[in-house]
Amino acid sequence: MSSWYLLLATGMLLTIGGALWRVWRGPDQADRMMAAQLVGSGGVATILLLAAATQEWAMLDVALVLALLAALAAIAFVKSVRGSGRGDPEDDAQPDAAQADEAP
Amino acid sequence: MIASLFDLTLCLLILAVAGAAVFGRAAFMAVVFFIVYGILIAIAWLRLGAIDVALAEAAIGAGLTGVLLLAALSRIMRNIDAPEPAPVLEGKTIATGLASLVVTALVAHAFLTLPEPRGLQSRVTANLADAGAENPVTAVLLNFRGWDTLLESIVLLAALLGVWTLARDDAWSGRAGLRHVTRPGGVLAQFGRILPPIGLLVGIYLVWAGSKQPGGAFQGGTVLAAVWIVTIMAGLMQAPRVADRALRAALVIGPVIFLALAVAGVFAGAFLVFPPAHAGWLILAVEAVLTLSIAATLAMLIFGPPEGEEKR
Amino acid sequence: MSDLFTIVMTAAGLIFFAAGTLGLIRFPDTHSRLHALTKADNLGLGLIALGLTVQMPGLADLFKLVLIWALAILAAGATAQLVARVAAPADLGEEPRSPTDATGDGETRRR
Amino acid sequence: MIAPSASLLYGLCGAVLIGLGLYGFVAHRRLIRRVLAFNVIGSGIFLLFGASAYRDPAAGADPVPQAMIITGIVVALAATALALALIVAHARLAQSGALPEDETHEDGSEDAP
Repeated sequence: MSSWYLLLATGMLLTIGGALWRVWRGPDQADRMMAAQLVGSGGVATILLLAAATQEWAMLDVALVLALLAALAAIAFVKSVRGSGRGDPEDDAQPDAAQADEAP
Repeated sequence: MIASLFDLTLCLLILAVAGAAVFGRAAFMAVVFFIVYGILIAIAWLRLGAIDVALAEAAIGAGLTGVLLLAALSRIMRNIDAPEPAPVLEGKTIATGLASLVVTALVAHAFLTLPEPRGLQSRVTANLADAGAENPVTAVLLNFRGWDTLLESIVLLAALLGVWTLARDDAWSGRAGLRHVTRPGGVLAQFGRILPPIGLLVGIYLVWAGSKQPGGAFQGGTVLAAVWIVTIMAGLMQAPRVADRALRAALVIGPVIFLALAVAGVFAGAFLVFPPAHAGWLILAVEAVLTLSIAATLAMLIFGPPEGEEKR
Repeated sequence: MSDLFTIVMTAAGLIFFAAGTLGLIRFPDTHSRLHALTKADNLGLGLIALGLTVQMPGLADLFKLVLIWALAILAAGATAQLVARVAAPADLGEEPRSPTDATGDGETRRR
Repeated sequence: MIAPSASLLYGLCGAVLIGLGLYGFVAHRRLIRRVLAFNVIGSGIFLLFGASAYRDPAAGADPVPQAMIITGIVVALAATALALALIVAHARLAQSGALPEDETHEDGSEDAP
């Protein structure tokens, strides 16, 4: 069984490699960020498989932390991409999202 | 054999990602690659039998560093009009490349010719019973090499003071970082409500479990800091004023209590020595206050200096 | 028997991940990529976690496994919606919300 | 063929990371890129250190290097935060993302002899 898990984990690494290609190519910043998100959930899956392969179940805590913080970078991204970096990307009405903010 | 295949693939991915973070043309892309890099390095630590380190790397490398870099990048770019220049300094690339290759070769040579390992595992195991923690890494951090941890918590404070000195005079004593706003009931606000309770639980669990299994004050503190950051970015809470007394108490309580116990140890034998009979609960107490201080310090480091109300 | 279940489920999970990555690479525009991605990786991770449930040594670990999956879904759902908001608007004749590139590395958003 | 040990692979990986980071640290003019490169050097050193602590898998990973690496990771984050805060302040005051001696390059012009 252990070999099976490691084989699958290697397969997961290959799909992560595919996502990395999208991070490199873009073309949009959103593309890069979402591809990084896929690497995050792929990483969680890889850790689950490694935990099963080694029967070292304390590794689940690492997957837990990774899954918990997976959204952190994406939230920082959507906040920083527009306005002064403190608004809500969903809110177009507030002055923060206005372009005046980006004028020098 | 399959294990080696996995390790080799992971090493190649790590090198590719690091290469993209260093050579990639756009700064944003380099930052995204660096976030990904943290995730892969955390997996590498699992393969090196270091689950404690993997936890720290997952929380810091893949979590907090990304927030820090993305926020800093957008603030820097807002102040620069020039388009992104060619990434490297002309005329120095070949010499730098050669020098880097030589350094790599020397480091690799040093690694390959290391003397036979005579690790400290046996000595740590022999003294573990007196350490007050069953997890050897926690025992080393809080007891055997408590000096490192004590000084580190002070280094964190020093870094925060450095960041705070960068506040403009008129903004000083205000709230740290930006004042975030969100649309009530929006996705971000909802997410900011659901995640923190779970994160709080996970952070406390990591500290509590850290004396027996991987985990501890650093990992738990980082998770708690991340939870606080999410709450503030979701606009549900505001960052504290840097002059706030409760905040300042939270920042120093860990190092202060650790130092007090270290001095008290003089009466029991020597500086920074925990009497074995009481080491268990003493370490848990130190970890609890250290977690609080580490969480507060890391979060404040990420919020940055007070910026005052945005000028409109 | 339970090993067989694990093998089938984890393999299916990897296939979903691979499909999601393929979509990420092949699909022509940002929004369809986003769509393919979130579906595939949620399902992929879910299947791998489901396959591993029968291998868990205790209830606490089983609980952790479920929590990991729930957190991953929550994170993926929230970030997909938020990132879709800041991505270039799909071709609906809208003006782009932000003509300049806030992080300034010269990437204009495609319309 | 004898399969290479995990320690060997990750140790050499760490050595290459140190070289990669060093190159980026010297060659980049944008300060934020230098901070990234510096962090690559740092994690390369950590990886090398951690790999050398795992050369005898039968004995398990040595806890002392692990504890030192955890300390190092947290200090590296603090240093990165301070460096980035300085760079942001510099960008606000000087309207530039590079140091004055590299400034002429900001518009892409060549180095004056």
